[in-house]
Amino acid sequence: MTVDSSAARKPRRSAAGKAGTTGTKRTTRTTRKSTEPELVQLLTPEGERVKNAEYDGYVDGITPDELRGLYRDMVLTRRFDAEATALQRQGELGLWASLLGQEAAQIGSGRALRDDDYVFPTYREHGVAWCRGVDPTNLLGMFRGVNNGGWDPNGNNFHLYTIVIGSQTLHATGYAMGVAKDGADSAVIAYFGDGASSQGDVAESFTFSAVYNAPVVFFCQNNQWAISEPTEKQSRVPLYQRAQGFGFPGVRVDGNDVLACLAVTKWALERARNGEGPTLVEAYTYRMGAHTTSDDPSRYRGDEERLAWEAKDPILRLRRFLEASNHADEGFFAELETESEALGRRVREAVRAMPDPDHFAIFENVYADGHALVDEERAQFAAYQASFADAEGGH
Amino acid sequence: MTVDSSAARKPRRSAAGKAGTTGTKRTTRTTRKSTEPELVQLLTPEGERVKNAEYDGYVDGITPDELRGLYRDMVLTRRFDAEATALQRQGELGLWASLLGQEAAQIGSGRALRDDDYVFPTYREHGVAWCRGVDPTNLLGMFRGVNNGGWDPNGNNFHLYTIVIGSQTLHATGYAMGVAKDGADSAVIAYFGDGASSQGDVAESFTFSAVYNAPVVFFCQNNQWAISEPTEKQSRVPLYQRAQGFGFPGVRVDGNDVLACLAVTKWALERARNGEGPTLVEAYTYRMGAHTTSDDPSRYRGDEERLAWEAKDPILRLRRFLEASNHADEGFFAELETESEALGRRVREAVRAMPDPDHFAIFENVYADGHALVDEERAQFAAYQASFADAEGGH
Amino acid sequence: MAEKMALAKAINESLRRALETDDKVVVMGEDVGKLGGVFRVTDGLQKDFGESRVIDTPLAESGIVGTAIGLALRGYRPVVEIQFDGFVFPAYDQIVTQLAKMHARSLGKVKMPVVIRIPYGGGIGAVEHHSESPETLFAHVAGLKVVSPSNASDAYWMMQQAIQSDDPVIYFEPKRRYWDKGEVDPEAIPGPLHKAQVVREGTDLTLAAYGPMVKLCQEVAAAAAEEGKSLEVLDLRSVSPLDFDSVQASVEKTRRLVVVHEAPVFFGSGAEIAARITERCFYHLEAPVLRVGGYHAPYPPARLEEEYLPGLDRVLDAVDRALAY
Amino acid sequence: MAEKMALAKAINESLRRALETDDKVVVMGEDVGKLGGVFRVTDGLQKDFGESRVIDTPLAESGIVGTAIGLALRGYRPVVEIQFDGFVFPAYDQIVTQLAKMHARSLGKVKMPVVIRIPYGGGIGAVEHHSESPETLFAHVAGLKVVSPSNASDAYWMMQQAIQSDDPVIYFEPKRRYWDKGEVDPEAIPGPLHKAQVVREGTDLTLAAYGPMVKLCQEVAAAAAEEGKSLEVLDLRSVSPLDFDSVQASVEKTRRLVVVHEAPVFFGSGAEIAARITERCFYHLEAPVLRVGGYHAPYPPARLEEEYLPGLDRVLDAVDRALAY
Ligand SMILES: Cc1ncc(C[n+]2csc(CCOP(=O)(O)OP(=O)(O)O)c2C)c(N)n1
Ligand SMILES: Cc1ncc(C[n+]2csc(CCOP(=O)(O)OP(=O)(O)O)c2C)c(N)n1
Ligand SMILES: [Mg+2]
Ligand SMILES: [Mg+2]
Repeated sequence: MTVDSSAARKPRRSAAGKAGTTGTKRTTRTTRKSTEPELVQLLTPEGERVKNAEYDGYVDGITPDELRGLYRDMVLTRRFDAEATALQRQGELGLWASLLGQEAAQIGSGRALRDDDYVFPTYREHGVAWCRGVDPTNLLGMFRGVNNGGWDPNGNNFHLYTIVIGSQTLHATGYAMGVAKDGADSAVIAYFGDGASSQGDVAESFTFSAVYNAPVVFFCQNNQWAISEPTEKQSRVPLYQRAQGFGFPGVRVDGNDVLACLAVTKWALERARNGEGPTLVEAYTYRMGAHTTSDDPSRYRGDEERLAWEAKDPILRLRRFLEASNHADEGFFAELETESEALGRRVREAVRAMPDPDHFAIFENVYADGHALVDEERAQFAAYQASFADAEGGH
Repeated sequence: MTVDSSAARKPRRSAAGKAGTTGTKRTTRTTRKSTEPELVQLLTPEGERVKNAEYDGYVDGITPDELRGLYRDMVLTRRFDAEATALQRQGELGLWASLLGQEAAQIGSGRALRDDDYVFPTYREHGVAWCRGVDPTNLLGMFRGVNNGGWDPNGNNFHLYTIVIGSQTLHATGYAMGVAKDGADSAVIAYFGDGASSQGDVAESFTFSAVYNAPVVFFCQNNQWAISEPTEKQSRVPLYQRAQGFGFPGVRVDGNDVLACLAVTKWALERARNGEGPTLVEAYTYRMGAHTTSDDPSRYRGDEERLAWEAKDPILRLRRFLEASNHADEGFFAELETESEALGRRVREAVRAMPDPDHFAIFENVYADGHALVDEERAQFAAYQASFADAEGGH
Repeated sequence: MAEKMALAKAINESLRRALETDDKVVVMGEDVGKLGGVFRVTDGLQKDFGESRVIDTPLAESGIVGTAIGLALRGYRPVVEIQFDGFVFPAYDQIVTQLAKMHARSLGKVKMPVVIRIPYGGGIGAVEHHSESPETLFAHVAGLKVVSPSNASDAYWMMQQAIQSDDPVIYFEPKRRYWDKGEVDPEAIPGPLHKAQVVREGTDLTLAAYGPMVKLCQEVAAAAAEEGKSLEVLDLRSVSPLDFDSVQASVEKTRRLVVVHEAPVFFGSGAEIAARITERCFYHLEAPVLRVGGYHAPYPPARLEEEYLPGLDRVLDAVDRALAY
Repeated sequence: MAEKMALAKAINESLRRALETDDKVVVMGEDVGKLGGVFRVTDGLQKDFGESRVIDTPLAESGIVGTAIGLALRGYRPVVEIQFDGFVFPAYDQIVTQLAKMHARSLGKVKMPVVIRIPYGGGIGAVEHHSESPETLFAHVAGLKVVSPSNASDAYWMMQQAIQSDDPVIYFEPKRRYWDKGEVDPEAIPGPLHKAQVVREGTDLTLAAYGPMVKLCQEVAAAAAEEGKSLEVLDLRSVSPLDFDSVQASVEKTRRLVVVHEAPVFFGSGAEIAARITERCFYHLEAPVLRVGGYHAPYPPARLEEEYLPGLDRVLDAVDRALAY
């Protein structure tokens, strides 16, 4: 009974051991007053590279070029995000969910993916979208109110944003079951938040993925807050520990450390590809801004916390490393600044130029194969619209 | 962040330590081909009392009288259950869900409870109902089709049977939150099955109970099957491990060992009363019969398994112990046999005498405060019924 | 070559055909494998198509539907079984918010060819939650199609069509008719999935029903015929879309309409049919559209279901009332 | 002593009064504590009544409603907030299968005094899932009561009554009217919770609506008055039960009825009202009951909601059509 099915496979490396290690180390944590459990960190907030026997292998070969690439991704993502926030203030968007502070978690995990992998995001994965090559202006349609997600999920293997909390973890699991059925060695990654960890759907996705040994990585960005609720309202133990009771490993990574996020995600993806099933990654990070532009965090949290986290800023940290290791010079940063401004401009212009949808779009795509009532209502709507045209024409 | 809130309290004994120990031992299990993890056992299948430093204290003071009481409970429960199965075959019941094989899990846990504790059962907890003093014939109404659960939940602090899998674990959690609010030291116990462990509601009940540190015991009877599906279809690791990732201890107990079930449940209830929050108990047992009288287990499982489990029969085991320890003599067993037959007879007669509900019961209790439409429909129904009476009267 | 078979068997044969002809079709649900489902509708399928095509799932309906959505996104065509009507609600969120809206949300970029099979309705003496008729709760939701066959041939063909549809289809199986036999011709050319069918012609009044109530309406029509009343019986077959054209055509002829379903009358299908047909046939109707269905009460325990469910007398009573106008 | 306040504030005051007068009342939901809810409806309550009366819950709607049921079983009277209409579905199973049926299941032994507050409806330019009107999906379910206030005074009093009710009440809050001000007199004696109110008298046609559409109907009536048409406006206030008597009384006078709601017309409240009123007033109606509501399509993105939602012109158009009969 209840044999670990993953154990029946031949893991390339002892992922199981890793789970065990992590687990063993952590379980004692649930039982004593701990401040913060350990997390995988490869870059300190000061930008120093620290050794990690388990995960170094995943980033050892990284080139200065790639490092600068990660930096560039984070900077441009933040720039894009800031522009979107500004556009919301200007009334061009109805709402914006900023990723400020979560750039490393998103770029690190996003850059760990292969093209054939598939991403199931929440509504905040602008950085991951960036890594997938989704045109950032495409992300804005739903926040402007012109559509509910305008891109083709299969264009970049990046699913639509999912607003209802947790639902996408099951879609990711099902997709991963399909990948396994197809005999492909692609992997799937499902993003969700600390708040989402409480949803029944997320637990069910853990169960299904474990039972079917589906090649899926659950990437939880614990940004400490679910709107106004701190993570303690969702769990009294660290979230990465949730996985173990479902039969797969969980690991906590410094979510503000892009290298660590890259490494840990690569490890988890490798497990998926090797038939070792699901992994939970908890990226320990911080939502530096408001939940969305509608939110007022001053009602529920003080400044000290944000200030403490600003010292751990993901971008600053990599910059320090790049500078200290001479992997980037002033020219690089200056050029990036220019590129960044250009991106901001492009996004601004694209949003302003975004046309309102045609009224008849209401009736489009409700069904793939049509529906008599939709046809009837569309016709009535057309007649009704035409009656105004007539009335106006009459003048 | 994510400080273990239970650690902030003063546990009477180191429940935390227990969780830790169990957890530490088990985690390695998820990573190697294990056959079966250890379980808490106080009585071997052969009826030998084995020492257990952790749990002996909960049954040390048990008297021969109480031991015979447990035996009697199990025998009478099994007798009642057999009678119900027979009544179904005779057409007196529409359906019956037998607890055959699960007597120890139910009597052991049921007898651990205090009167002021509250029970949330599934549809199979006939043994627990027995311990609560619910008249067994009351359990039969819903299976006969005369009501959906005829007893007053507050009469014996035994909630109605819940058929939709998992739902009651949340009710138990909410009830326990209320107990804590009231400052009472009662505890709540929620029963569910191995299959139920997959339901999102059960995971949510783990989350809520942990976050609010609610005084609730989750008692999972892992009877190896959810209708035709073996437990591996629900989890690839032992179910008791599920708890740890939610921040509370889980323990596996020999579900066919009534003493062990009694001891472990007492421990868990004590934790609840002491403000240490929830505990998961997995009673490892076996559904010796069909899922319900509608089921045909020969389609999905062989006889060998059942035979193996028969050797571990919960009643036989305690009988061996009682006999070996001279705690019960022939007279006791003979008397019990007579009592048992009398119970069977009483149940049979009570069921046969159970009146069909009044037709107007359809409209009763839909609302506590009434509803205009129900009144209207009741009146129409009355007029319609009367029209037949008139028609008949006309002859 | 037509063959006589039970309605449940017709669905089984239809699933078998779909599994044979399209290797993207998968069947999934609780106990659908070795057991063949609690009603044996998937009997033998796992044996013949293997565990990766006919999948026993964990006991979690939201998980079943949610992963089916994911499989559909990967190009599969899942046919999901919900074991009983009353157990679909844990999956309701995934159905109405994800499954129903994904095609529109993606502006048509992704398709959701998912069939959700739900044995529904009462009349089998079951315990609570095993006899409900929740079709209203799906028909109101745009993006879903809702159908219910009344006989073996429709059960077979409508399942074929549901699986072929690129839209999610909630396929309500009239469980109390599972054992009713009828001719099934696997070489026939079926009519459109969402078209109603006149199953008995008549002139005085139209009885409209679907699923389990069609047979009852035929019995009612037969009984009424003995009293010299000519009732037309319409098998609606589809609840969303509803084939109002066929109802209208019939009502323009008979001028009277009674709608029968097991679901509660209040906010039931009969309401939508009455409202729309009254609008379409305002000058044709000699009587208000009458509805016969369940009461505004939870489905009662088995020994009361005969009183709760529409039966011959209650429908005849409504017919008489409609004819009395 | 009446005071003018916004509708949201009226609910806040009503909750405050309930928390003050009955220590079994608890308020629970996501972000209801420090934040005071995303609409500030629970603003200040946690501060004044503490974390054990005003409870921030984990992010899990089924858990929220399921534990509220447990609390009710323990004698509490939970008032649950669902953050937005589109997020109620994860709790749907607990609502329809447990909350709605517990009283009947227990033969009246246990009561379920649970209020579920749902800010609903569109018109605020929100993203997906934040503008839905799912009242049909609750009204069809026996055991639930469904209400929706249209103004501050009703918001205050109907919340008092909902909390006092021993039945579960789904309390739909017209979110786009949250900021509309009206007189609230905490010493008034309110009418019954489930009774409709004539908010404007008229003779030519009845407009029936609830929640956010009442104000629109009043505007329509004003516009129609300028064209010499006298419309009566009925604020239904309760969707289950529906006050058919009041609708009937009005229709017997005006002989024409148009029902307006934001929810899709197909299987919407208008269907039930049309069906039943047509039956009750068959010989009174000069025109079929017409319905104005959402289309059979997912609630559209914000820039299309004006076209999707019933507006002045669309309702006037229906009025004209009804009057043309
Ligand atoms: C089912 C559901 N309930 C409530 C909401 C409202 N809501 C939107 S985001 C959010 C908090 C999410 O927190 P978390 O999962 O930590 O993600 P984050 O926003 O921090 O990235 C809530 C409650 C929702 N979208 N879906
Ligand atoms: C939500 C829901 N889905 C499906 C069912 C049908 N069903 C009844 S019992 C059962 C198996 C339950 O297995 P388990 O939890 O192990 O309990 P056991 O019957 O073994 O005691 C199933 C699938 C149900 N009652 N509720
Ligand atoms: Mg968060
Ligand atoms: Mg079981």
